[in-house]
Order: sequence, then structure tokens, then C-alpha cells
Amino acid sequence: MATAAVPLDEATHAGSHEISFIRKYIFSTDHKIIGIQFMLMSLIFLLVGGILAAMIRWQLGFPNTSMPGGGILPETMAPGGILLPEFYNSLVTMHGTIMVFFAIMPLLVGVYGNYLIPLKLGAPDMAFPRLNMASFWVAVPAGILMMAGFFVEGGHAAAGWTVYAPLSADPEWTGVSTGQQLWLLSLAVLGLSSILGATNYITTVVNMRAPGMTWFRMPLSIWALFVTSILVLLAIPILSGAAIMLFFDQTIGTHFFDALDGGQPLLWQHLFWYFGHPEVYILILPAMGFVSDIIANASRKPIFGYHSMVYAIIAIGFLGWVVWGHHMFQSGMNPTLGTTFMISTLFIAVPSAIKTFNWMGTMWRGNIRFHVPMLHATAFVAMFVIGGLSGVFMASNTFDIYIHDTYFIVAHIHYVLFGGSLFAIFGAITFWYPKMFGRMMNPFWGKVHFVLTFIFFNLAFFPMHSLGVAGHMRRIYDPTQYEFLQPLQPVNTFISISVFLLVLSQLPFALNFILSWFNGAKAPDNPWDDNGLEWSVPSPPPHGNFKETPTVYRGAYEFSSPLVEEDFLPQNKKLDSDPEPAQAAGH
Amino acid sequence: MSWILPPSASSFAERIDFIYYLILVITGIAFVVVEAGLIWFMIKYRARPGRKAQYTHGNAKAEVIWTAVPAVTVVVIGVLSGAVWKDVKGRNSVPPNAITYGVTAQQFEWHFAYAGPDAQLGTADDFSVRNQLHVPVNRPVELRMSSEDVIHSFFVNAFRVKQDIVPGMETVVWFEATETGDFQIACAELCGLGHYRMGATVTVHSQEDYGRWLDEQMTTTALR
Amino acid sequence: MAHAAVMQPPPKREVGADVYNEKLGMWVFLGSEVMFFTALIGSYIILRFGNPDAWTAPGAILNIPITAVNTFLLICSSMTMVKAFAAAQDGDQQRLKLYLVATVLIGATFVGVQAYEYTQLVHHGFVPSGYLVGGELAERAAAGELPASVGIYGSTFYTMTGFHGFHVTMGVLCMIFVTWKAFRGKYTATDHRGVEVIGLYWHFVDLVWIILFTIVYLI
Amino acid sequence: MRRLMATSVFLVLACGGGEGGDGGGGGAAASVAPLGNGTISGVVNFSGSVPANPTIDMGEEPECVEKHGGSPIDPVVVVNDGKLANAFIRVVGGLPAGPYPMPAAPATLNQDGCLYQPRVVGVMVGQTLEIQNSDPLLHNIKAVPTENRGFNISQPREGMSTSRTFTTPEIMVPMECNVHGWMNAYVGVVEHPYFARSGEGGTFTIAGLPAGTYQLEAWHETLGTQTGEATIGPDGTATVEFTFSS
Repeated sequence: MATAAVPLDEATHAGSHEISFIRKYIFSTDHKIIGIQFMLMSLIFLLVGGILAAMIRWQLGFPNTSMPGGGILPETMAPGGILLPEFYNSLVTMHGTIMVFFAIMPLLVGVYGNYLIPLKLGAPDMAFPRLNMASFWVAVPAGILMMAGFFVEGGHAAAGWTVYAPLSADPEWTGVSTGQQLWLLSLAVLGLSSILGATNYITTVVNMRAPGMTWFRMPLSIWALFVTSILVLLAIPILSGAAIMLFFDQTIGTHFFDALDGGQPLLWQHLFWYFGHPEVYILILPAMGFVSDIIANASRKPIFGYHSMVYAIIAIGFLGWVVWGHHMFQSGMNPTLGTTFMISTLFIAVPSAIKTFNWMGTMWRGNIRFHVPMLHATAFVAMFVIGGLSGVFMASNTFDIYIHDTYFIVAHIHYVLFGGSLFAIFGAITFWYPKMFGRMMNPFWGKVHFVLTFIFFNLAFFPMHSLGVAGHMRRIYDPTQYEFLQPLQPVNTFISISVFLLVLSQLPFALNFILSWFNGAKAPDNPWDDNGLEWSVPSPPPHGNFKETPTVYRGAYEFSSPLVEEDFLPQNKKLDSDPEPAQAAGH
Repeated sequence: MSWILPPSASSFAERIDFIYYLILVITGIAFVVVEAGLIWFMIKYRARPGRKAQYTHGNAKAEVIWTAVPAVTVVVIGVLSGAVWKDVKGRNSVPPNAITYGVTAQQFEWHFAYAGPDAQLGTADDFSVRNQLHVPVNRPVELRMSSEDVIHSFFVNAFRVKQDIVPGMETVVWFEATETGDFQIACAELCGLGHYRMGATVTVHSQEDYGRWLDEQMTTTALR
Repeated sequence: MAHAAVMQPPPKREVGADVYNEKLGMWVFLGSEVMFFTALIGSYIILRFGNPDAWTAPGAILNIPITAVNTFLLICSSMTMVKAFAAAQDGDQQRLKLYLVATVLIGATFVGVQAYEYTQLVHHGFVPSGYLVGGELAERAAAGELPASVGIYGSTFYTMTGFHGFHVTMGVLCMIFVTWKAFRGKYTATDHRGVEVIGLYWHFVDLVWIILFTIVYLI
Repeated sequence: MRRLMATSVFLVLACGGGEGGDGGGGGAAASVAPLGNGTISGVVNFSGSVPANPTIDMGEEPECVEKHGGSPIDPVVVVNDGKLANAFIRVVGGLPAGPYPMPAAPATLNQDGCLYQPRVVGVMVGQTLEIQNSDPLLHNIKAVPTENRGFNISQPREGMSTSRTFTTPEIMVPMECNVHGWMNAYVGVVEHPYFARSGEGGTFTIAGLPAGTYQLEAWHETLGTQTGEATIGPDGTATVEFTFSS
């Protein structure tokens, strides 16, 4: 660090001095590079998670047949290419784990928390750039530890991504020991990364806003990331604590979750879901924020009900802490608590409805441009509605008796996490790609990718509702073992084929992403005619972001304002009628 | 692809199914309204040259409506649902005239314990049958369940019954079968590599058949 | 960093929390720490209520006098930390260095005493899984003097105090870094952020210990 | 074995305790020459009244019931004409120092008719145990050792075969199937190849030993252990007899 004796001005302004390749692209402290690093890492994990999903679906669609290409897997996973039940359980576990912790969460929080917060707030970088770098380089070993589990004796963790104790606590029940321990270590390490990141984001949002960027002028994406960071900050340590206890149960013989020696298996579920439900909102709130930005931009209209959108984000963040018991209605928990948790859970429908209707209100009487980000954002709204409404079925503790642990919940979570979060991520990637890489993505292939993904996503996951309604349990290696599930097998096969096509549909996206990086059309500073501060700087922005700290005169959604000729009005554009921000003070 | 629940065969199944169809109708309406509105807006307000969007920041009245309507709706769902929950799973929901059976779940088997000639569970003359539960029709049945190893879940599709079985505690569930015949029991909580095969059968007998079956079992048990 | 002593005028910003970044960051981070210890302490409470028989009377296994002395030491270190901060505010370099060194030493002593306590407990046969087979305590349990099984007692005791000890150790390491910087004259009367920030962490760890000492040793 | 933090040393190879009838400790391995060519043969007797074996309710697995002609019995104590089968006999004293030759063939443990065949099997440390499934349904094989690293694997289809080895001598490693709670087998892991299982006629042979006096131990899953002694003379043979009683 002693070498960094560069005056602040130079250090924060790009191009004015040379830094080595390694400092610039590998161990960079620039929030934009770190965001791109997170993006590359989590897109790779997204691919891995997708391949795992395809393998799961092979077994379900074509049970007891040899999987194409499965011959390369070792005997302990798939002798003769036919998956073993214990490997199937590992696949189910790892698909969930990788998608939640190593793909969606870093894509939303790691990538865009890093990339957007300083740019959209008019800050030169994060409050703690080196801590930011540490947060990425702590996440990398976590990912390596997680992948290492596939190669150890006994196989990878096989107790589900919720790792319910005691199944996960004692190798005797699964035959998995090292794999489960690596899983727990990896999440504890990843937790440290997330906490460092969240500390940074919160500090930056509170302290680093440009003059005039008052709380209620912040874009909704930043509001969402801010509330998400608070959830990460407070929820992840619960998981870390629980994971450490489970790790000790596995290794040094403690008895936290061991009913035979004074421990309590349900304690794991309480800890896990006390973390886990805020986690669910960690996975959707930023998506809602991005979609709000994109819909307002594409509709050329101010966001409908900005304040209630902010309060809805805060309300969802708060409700996230008081609903964890709805995962445990049938767990043997006190039934009276069940009703309490049902009521609190049902009330999440209220802020969700507010958001949905406000998005529609934003489109109402707009002048909607259907660029690729908007296609994904619209799909987000349409799919999130399905995911949200299917959530009402499970929120009812009574009907949950029937659909708990069935494919209904599988359909629900995929409508929220894929139909919701992932469509929003595709929207965000295509929306901010020009800013991140200085090139436009190809809109034609973007539309091809969108249409294919939208069709096959629905063909894959919508039928799962009906499987759930028929009572199809989840995490079942071979559904044909049950007579009452045998008539449903054609549906399973149909879903599997749709999933394979869904995975293949990502090919245009991957190619578009990679090729545009090198060959895409040069991106202008503000390709979407947006108001955010990030569009006032070059694409990609230089180190230090802003030549001089911008001053903010209005919120981020002043589209089609009667004050100006064009249909957008950037946050930092001073009109004669704008007073200088009163609050701006030198601190 | 069907939104119709499979045939049911227990006393409270219809009440649970009613909640389902109620929510299905409510969410169905919401689904149609929102998705149709979305498509309509997409078409009607697509960008056309020379047109400018309406500059508005919201409408307090509209927002109050779409806050209040969902709030009231979920309260209704909650109240109706809670009432059924209380009778199916609530603290004192087991009917007093229920016959009690013991259930022991373990990787990957079910053991059902029946009271012996003294009609008392937990005494020396109990007998146990692997993977077979035999119950009389139209009579409440109470299951006192425990697990030998990990968490399992007792699930009978046709009875709309599901209850986790947690090691170290006794969980209780009850049902009253309304039709005779064989129904499948499944484990609904991932319990290891044999989870997918942890099935069993519940046979619902007519009252007379049940008595006959019970006598038969007690004779063979006594012989052993 | 060599010229860090030359303060740059802070850029104009919208008013946030009205504290500088490092201090705000530490407060935020401590929020996370609170939740971490909440998970451990909450689990402890649930487990203890669920199985009260696995706990002994206070002092039957644990050595309360030595831990009480240790608690007193840690409280003293908070005092020296306060003194160090006051010295930094006054720009009194000598007292700053003196009190920082004192804090480091007392903190290290705390960790050392805890390590000693652990070795004694293991020696007597109290380990994270409960009694050590064939240990002295296992024999006393067999004789009926102690609970038959203290598995969950051992689990919670070692995990909670162990993680606190880990936090103290981390604190001591950071404190050594701050002390090293103090010896190089990096803290002035106007800018002594490092001292204040590490002080916040130190007081937090101290506070957690007082809670742990109460619920693990005394109740 | 719970929470055995066994380091991941995993291993290898072959062996041959008791295949089929009267098993003998197997042939010669390439690397280590046989120590001798003497043979101990013996018989395991049973005195007293033979305890009744439990019947198994296999109703859920018709394929298996069929293999047993309709009335499966759990063969815990198998006595034919006063001779006890499924005892595990091994040399416990008198052996020269190793290394010992590795049996050429792997030992096998077959799952057939929802029972283990054989119920008792011996392997030398490092010798392969081949676990086979002859039933058209799922079995899982859970080894619950105290000294070795345990495993829990599945064989969902007929004709599958999985190989495992053990690193440490252990009498006996219990094997169980959790899908069929009645299925039990015992694997004797011995540091040398001088072990055998008594066959249906209660007889066994241990071959490949040099002349000398040996202490032997016979183990049975419910009847405990018995010790015996045998001296291989110049003619290269010795006999020994064990008697278990109920």
C-alpha cells in the first residue's frame, strides 16, 4: 500500500496515471471493476447451476435411463450414465445452493450494488474501496470451496439447500461428511464477503451522496439495494452462526441439533429460516428496484407513486423478519404460532400489490419503448404476479398442509427467482451493459433470447403448479415409484424437455454477451435517454467516475417533464428555476 | 395440467379444498386483471412518434384503493383459513373418540404400532406392522409419531394430511377416513438417499373388516 | 499512504449520518456482529430451556473465580481504551501510546487466561461434546454428583466463549496495528479515526463478554 | 463411527473370505509369496436348543418374497445337524510377521431376495469388497464401522456392483439396508488373509499357512466368540473345533 502515494485528485481521476494490469483488473479497488468481476463469477455459477438443473430434470423426465454424456461422470455419481439417488440429492442441494448464493445473490447485490451505488449517487467510489476488493476476493475462495465438494469422497452435500438437521448434522444419515463440511465452510466464508459488502454499501449510501441527492431523490434501484444491504447485514450473520454450529456438530462432536443429546433439530429450521426469509427478499428487492428504473425509462413517465414504492420496499424488508415460520407450518412447531405467521405472511401481499399496480400505473398513458431491457422488465412484472399469487396458496397454513414440500412450492420459487429475479437480472444486464462495457448488446439476438426464454420458462415451470396440486412431492429421485404419481409422468417429461430448451435458449445471450464485449457498436454516454447520474459520464466511466462531483436537482424519474423539450430531464441538469441544494455541506 | 384437486377421502378434506378453490378464484381474478391490464397497456401505450407520455407522479386515490383491496382480501383469506387450521391442526383438535396409533419413522421405513387386546397403546401387548397402517372408516384416527433418525414427513395425498416427524419430539396428527380402500403414504421431507421410496399403505376397512383384521393380527402376534 | 497525514478537504456531499465513513462503517458492522451473537445467545437460551438438566449449578464445572478476574481485566481494558481515546483527542502522544500498549497487553492476557481455562477444563474432562470418556468429570457424573450428560452444555459453552475469544483475538491484532501506527505518530488531535474505530469494536466485545459471563457462568 | 473424522484415505483391493459354501482364505497375490501351504480345517458345532429365527414381513417387496417361496425367514442362527453356519473364524495368534499375501479375488456381498448373501464375509485390509444387487429394486448399503470410514451408498437397479475397501482391521463391520430394515450383514476386516466363514455344514478351511501353532477365534453375531488352537504339523494339516451354545 505504501506505493499508492498518489494525491487524491489523481488517484480518483482516470487515465491520469498508469497502474499495473494486476492492480487495475485483478486486485482492483475500483467499484466498477469489482462489479464486473462479480458478474463474470456469478454468470459462470449461473451456468453451473443451470447444468445441474438439466441433470435433475433428466432423471425426473427419463428416470433410470442413461443420461447423454453421463458416462463421463464417475461411478459414485452415475454408473453407466444413470444417476444414483445420493448423487441426485447432491444435485438438488447444489442447484439450490449455487443458484441462491453464488448466482442470483451476487448478480443482484454483488454486481449492481457495486456498480450502481457510487455511480447513481454521484460518488467517486465506495466508502471503503479496499474493503470492497476484499469482499470479492473472499467470495472467490468460497466458490472454490463450494465446487471442491463435488470431488471429495462421500460426494457433495445431499441434505437439500436448506440442510435440515439432523440429516445434515451426522454423516451416518447421508454418507456425506467432507462435502457437507465444505458446504458449511464455504457459506461461512461467503457470509463474511456479504457482510463486508453490505457494510460498504450502507456506509456509501448514507454518507457518499452527491449534493442534492436527498433520500427521496434516490432512484428506486438504490433504495432497494440499500434496504437489501440492511437485510444482508442483519440476516447473513444468523446463517453464519447456524452454519458454524452445524459445522461443529459435524466435526468436533457438539450436539446443537442432535436430539439424542439435548440438541434441537427444529432450532436449525428456526435459525435457517430466520435468515432465510430475509434472504428471499434479498433475492427480489434489488430486482424490483432495477425493474422500476427500467419501466420508468421505457415508459418515458415518472414512476407512479414514488413514495409508496419506497415505503413498500421498506415494508417488505421489515415484514421479511416476521414471517419465517411460514416455512415451518407442518414442522411440528406450535400450531398457534402457525396462525400468527400466516397473518404476517399474507400481509406481504399488500406491499407486493402496491408495487405491481404502481408499475402498471407507470406504463399507463406512457409512450413505451420496447427495448430489450423493457421486455425483460415487463416479463418480470408478469411473472412476479404469478409467483406472488401462488405464494398466497402457501401462506394459508391450511392449504399448506397439502402443498407443503410439493412441486407447488418448486413452481412458486422458480416464478419468483427465475421469472422474477432472473428476468430482472437479464433486464439489468442489457440495460447497463453499454455503461459497463462501452458497447451495445445486439438487440436482435437480445429479443431472440428473450422470446425463447420467456416461452420455455413458462412451459417448464407453469405445469409444476399442477404437479403440486396433484400432490407430487419435491426432491423425489424417481416419481414412478408411487402409483399416484405415475399418471403425472408425461408432465414430468414435458417439463424436462422444456428445461433443456430453456437452458439452450441461454446460448444466444451468452454469445451476445461475449461477442458484444469485443464487437458491439460503440455505446454513447446515454443510450437510453435516462436521467440517472451514471448516464452523465462516459461509457465506460473512468476511474473515479465523475470529473467533478455532480449536483443533483431532482429525482431520477423526470421523464416527459413539461419543463423541457425532450422527454427526459437528467438529475444533474440545472434549469433556471432550480435552486442550489440547501443541505449540501462540507462533510 | 389440471387445477382440480385429486379425489379426497377424509372428513376435513373438503374444508381444506374449499380454501384452495377460494384462493384459486381470488388469485385467478387478480391474475387475469393484472396480466390483461399489462398486455392492454403494452399495446395501447406502445411508443409512437410525436407522442409524449403523460407527466404524472401518481394518484393517491388509486393507490389507496389498491392498497386497501388486497389488505381486506388477505384478512378474509386469513380468517377463513385460520378457522380450518384450528380444527385440523390446532392444539386440541384431535377428537376425543379417536383411536390412537403409534408411528415410528426411520430411514426408510414406517412402523405402525397398534394397541393389543388391552386397547391401550404403549403397553407390552402392542404389536407393530411394517409399512402398513390399517384403520376403520368413519372414525377419527390419532397418530402419535416419532422418528428414529432424521426428519420425515407423513403425507397422505387423499386425506390432505401432512405432518413432519422430528427426532426427539412426538408430533401428533389426526384424520378421519371417509372411504374404504388402500391409500398411499409418502414421506414428504427429504430424508436421505432412499427418500423417494419411503412409501407405505394405509388401508381403510369397514368397521367389521377392521375388527376382523385386528383379531387376526392379535392371534398371529400371540402365536409368535 | 505515506502522505496520508496531509488531509485532503473532504468533497462536498449531501449530509448523511454526520459521522465520518470509518466510524459509520464500524457501527454498521457492529450491527452485523450483534446479529451473530444473537444467533448464538438465542440458540443457547432455547437449548437451555429445552433441556435444563444438562446444565450444572454455577461453578460446578466452570471455574468462576478465575473468569471473574478475567472479566475484571477486560473491563479494565475498556477503561484504558477510553483513556487512550482521550489522550488521542488531547494530542498527547505519550499517554496514547501508553494506554494503547496497556490495552493490547490486557487483551492478550484475557485471551491467555481463556486458553488456560480451556486446557484446565479439558484436563478435567469437559470438552465440546460433553464429558471426556474416562475423564475426572465423567467419573463424578457416573457417581451421580453431576448431570448424566452435559453434551449440549459443552457445545454451547465452547462455541459461545470460543467465538468471543476469537473476536478478542481479532481485536488485539487490530489494536496492535493501531498501536504501531500510534508509535509512528499517525494520530493527531484532529485526526485519530483509527483509535476511535477500534475503540468502538473493543467496547462492543467487552459488552458481549459481560452478557456471556452472566448467562454462561453465573446463571 | 458417528462423526469419525476419518481422513480421506481410501483404498484398494481385494480379498476373499467366504464365497459360497465353505470359504477359505484365498489364493496368492503377485507381490507377496504365500507364507506356506499348510491348512487348518475345522467345524463349528452348536449345542442346545436352536433359537427360532424371526419371519420377515416382506409384503411390500413381492419380487423378493417370490425368491423365498413365499415365507422369508431371517437366518440369524443357521444350524444344520448341530453344525453352525455363518461363524467367522480367523487366526489371532501365532502368525509370523507380515506382509501377508493378498487374496487374488475380491470378496463379494450380494443382495438377493432382500437378504445379504452371504450374511458374513471376510476381507483383508485393502482387499476389494464387491457389493452386488440381484434384486430389481433399491437397496442402500450402509456400513457402520467404528474403526474404518463408514459409507452409505445406493444401488437402485438390478445388476449393479460397487467396490469398497477397508483400511483398518475391525471385527465386525455391520452392514445394513435402510430400505429393508431386516437386512443385516457383517464384514470381518482382518490384517491378514487367514480367515474363513463356516458354511452350511459348519465347516471351514484356512489355507496357505506355514507349520506352527495358531490361536483362532470364532465369532457369531448373536452367540458371541469362542477361541481355539491348532497346530500345523509336518503333514501340513491341522484341525480345530468350536462349540457355541444357546
